[in-house]
Amino acid sequence: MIDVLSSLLILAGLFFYLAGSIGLLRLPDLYSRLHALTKADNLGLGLLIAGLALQAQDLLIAFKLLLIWLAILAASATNAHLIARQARRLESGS
Amino acid sequence: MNALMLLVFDGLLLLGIVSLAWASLASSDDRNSVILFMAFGLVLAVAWGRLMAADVALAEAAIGAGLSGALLLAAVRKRPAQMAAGRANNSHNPDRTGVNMLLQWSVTLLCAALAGTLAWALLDAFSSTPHETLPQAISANLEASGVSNPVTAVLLNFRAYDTLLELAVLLTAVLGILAMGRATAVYQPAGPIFDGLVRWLVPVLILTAGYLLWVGAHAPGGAFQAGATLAAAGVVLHLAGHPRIGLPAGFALRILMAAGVAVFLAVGLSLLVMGRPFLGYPPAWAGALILIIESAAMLAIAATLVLAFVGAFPRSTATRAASRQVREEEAR
Amino acid sequence: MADVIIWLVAIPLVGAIATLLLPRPATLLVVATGVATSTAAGLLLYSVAIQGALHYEVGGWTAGLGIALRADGLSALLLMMVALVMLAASVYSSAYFKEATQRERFWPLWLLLWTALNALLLSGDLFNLYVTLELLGLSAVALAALGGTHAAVAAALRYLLVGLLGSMMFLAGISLIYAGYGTLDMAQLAQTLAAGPVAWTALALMTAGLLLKTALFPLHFWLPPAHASAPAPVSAVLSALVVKAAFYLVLRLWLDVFADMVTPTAANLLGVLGAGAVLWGSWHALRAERLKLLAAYSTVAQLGYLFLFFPLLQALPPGAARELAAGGLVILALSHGFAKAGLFLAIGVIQQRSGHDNIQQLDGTAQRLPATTFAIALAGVALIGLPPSGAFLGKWQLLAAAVTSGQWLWLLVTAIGSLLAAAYIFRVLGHAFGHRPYPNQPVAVACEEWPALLLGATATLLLGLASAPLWTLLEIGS
Amino acid sequence: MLTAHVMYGLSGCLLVALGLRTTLLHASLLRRVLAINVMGAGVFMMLIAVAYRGLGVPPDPVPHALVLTGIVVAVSATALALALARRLHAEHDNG
Repeated sequence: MIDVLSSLLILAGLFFYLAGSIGLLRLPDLYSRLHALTKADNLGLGLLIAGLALQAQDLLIAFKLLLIWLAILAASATNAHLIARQARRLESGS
Repeated sequence: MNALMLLVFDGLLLLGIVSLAWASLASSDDRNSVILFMAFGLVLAVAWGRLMAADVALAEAAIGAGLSGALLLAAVRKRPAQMAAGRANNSHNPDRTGVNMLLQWSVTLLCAALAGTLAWALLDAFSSTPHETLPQAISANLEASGVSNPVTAVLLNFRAYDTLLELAVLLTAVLGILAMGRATAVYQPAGPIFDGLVRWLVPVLILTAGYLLWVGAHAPGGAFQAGATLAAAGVVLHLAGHPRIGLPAGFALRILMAAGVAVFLAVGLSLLVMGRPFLGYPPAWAGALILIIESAAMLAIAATLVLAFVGAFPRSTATRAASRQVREEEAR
Repeated sequence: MADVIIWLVAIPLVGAIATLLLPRPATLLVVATGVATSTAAGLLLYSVAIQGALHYEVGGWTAGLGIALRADGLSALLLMMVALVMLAASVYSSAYFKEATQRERFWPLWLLLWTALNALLLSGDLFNLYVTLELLGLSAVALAALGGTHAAVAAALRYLLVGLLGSMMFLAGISLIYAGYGTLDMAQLAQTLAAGPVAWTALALMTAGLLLKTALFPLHFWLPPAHASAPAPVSAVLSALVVKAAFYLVLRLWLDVFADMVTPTAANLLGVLGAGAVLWGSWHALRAERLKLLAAYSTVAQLGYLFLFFPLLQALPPGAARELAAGGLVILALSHGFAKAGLFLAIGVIQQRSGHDNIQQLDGTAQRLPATTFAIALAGVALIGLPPSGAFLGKWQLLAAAVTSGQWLWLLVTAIGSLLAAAYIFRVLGHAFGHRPYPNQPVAVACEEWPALLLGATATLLLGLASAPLWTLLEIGS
Repeated sequence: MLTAHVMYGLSGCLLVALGLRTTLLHASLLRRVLAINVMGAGVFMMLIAVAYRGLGVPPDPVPHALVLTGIVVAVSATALALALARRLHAEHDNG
């Protein structure tokens, strides 16, 4: 039962990764690409980690996985912000 | 079924690694090349994890991909004026005529021959059963080594002499870098959002470093992974425009740089004076001595890696003017 | 007594840390470190002469599990040469670097280089050798770049990349060895290595990497710019000691560890490359316009002679003739080490005193710097191989071995190389003795002129006239 | 016979050759530094493959320790090379 649930979560996570990657390649401009990448990755990673946490031996490992997700969430949001800000600045500058 | 899936996974992973390496080396733009190289390092870390080398995976992710990547990215970071000037020589146009073509083909052929010979020898080595004498000797002596993680036991006890010289290599590189006296350009102060990240990321990194150092005795981790994580905190601070990067000045900084080699040597020579072999820890103290050496090594590794990234002793007076200059040039 | 082995590595490393932490009394610390290290080297030489080969297991772990350090006659002699050359160059450096900031940067790297040289000559473990090679390479590059000129930094960068490429090939060879034999200890390997794909490929890779580092023709392209643009004391140890460290490893691998696998064809290949180095290097030294470039090309040539011994040693059956040839090789290497270090230090004096090292404008040097000119002449005697220098004995054994084994080609190469060497040395001396009335008084600063003079005298007189004990020492194998 | 350590070992050989080719052919300094690092990664992969004994079986720790040492040495050398290059470029800009 738990195995099925965690497999479903991981598969769903992988789907978001796929969608994000396609978005990165296909979307027209930087902002929409960033949007696709961060949104999909955060959600994809969240689902992936939820799936893995179900497989964890004890609570400590599940907690560590959660911590990883939070750290990446914050880092990718900040990165997206920095990239977008730099892009805006370059546009207004030229 | 399981074996087949593993085979497919291995194949895809290796395909990814080799193509990333190829793409990085063949890319026409230096910056793309560096970014692809960092991706290569990260995927490599996955491969190390796959091959049951968790210690190496941690070090690769932190040092091989992380810090090397930061160093390389800083090297390709150019001011706008340079970017325009550099574009001409940057775009690598292989000359497809005559001698050059011949050279390219002969070198390629030579490298193919090398790959073939290496593969031939390696397959020959793989055809016999793996040598177990050394791994067996290590597990037989693990009890006396003071730690239960065999990799840490090799690094800090059985082959501690290698690690001492390796710390000397790191120190040498940084002394060479400082002697060149060319700091990397200073970064502008972070905006509120980046600053918010830095504010909690740096403490978390310091905490993680401490954890990695402690856990190294019985699980993957240790001074090098911890030192690299600590150095990452310094790099983040530098990127956020903090001029002092949390490093002390003058004499204290020199002590920090020398700490790894100095403590290692002090322990080794004290044991020698007490009538034991150089670095021959008494089994009862081995765990404690290794922890002392690793703590000093972690601090030294972190300090030297940050200094290697900054490229010079941090100075707070000159930085303001320099950062203003960078900002003006970026605005231009 | 075997403890002295670890002290030889520990003392210069302690010195490096001390000079880093206490830059003000650094010169004093370096002299103390130098004297202590040289004493340890002397003690090791004495112990090896009395007790035979020594070994030391670091950490008390048996070789294989841990790392074993070993010293036999060859390594003890080379360690002694390293100690004397480094000591002389240290004294010279204290006068060469005029500014305190220069010295502050120089001393820790200098002692790290000394640590690396000693560690390399003592190591009995392949991977440990890789680490010492990297320590040696990085400290040598950092020192070579200290001049700070565009040429120096560019040459140092090329030197670094070449060195890294060499180390990577060496490391690839080590990986193969570990895959095939499951140990890194050289003494254990010497007993278990068997001819086959693993051993052949590993030997080829490691040798290729080391030849790159020792700058054997045609892989010498990086050496002249790096050695010619470094500060004078650094050039001296790069030419005299650093390239020789890589050569020492080739010697160890080919004559000790992989001895059973070396074929006459492979040894002949090294001989041919050595012959190329002798002719090419000597010719370029003759054509050089700057003294330092002359000395650097002369290093390429002198390393070539050492490789001429490989086909001879391969052809000679074990016995007295082979022992003599091997001894000749070591004496030639030693006397080149002393002579070339002396030559570079003397060139440094000239360069600092007259502001250039242009050979055409050396006239009057003999009047202004008589001791330095004499040092160049002494070093020159050893570089040409005239009696009574150690190089004469070395070349004599080379010729004797060539005659015994009927390999006449090497005889011809040696003759041409020596003639060319005579030509380039006399070209320098001819200009230096050229008369040009100078109003200045002769300059004499003991710290600057004496080290070169003593090194030249060691190469020419000591090694030539008092070489008898060397032969007995060299028979002490591991 | 296509077991994991053979696959990874052979890929390591390929990376060594790939790195060597670029080191010898490419003019750009940065690319040469990257290429030497790729070469190193190839050697490390050979070593880790040699240490591998199968999933769930404790591997030989010695190659792991060697690779850890190698990674630190590689980053030291890379940092020194980049600092020398920075000095060269700075001189270039100033005059």
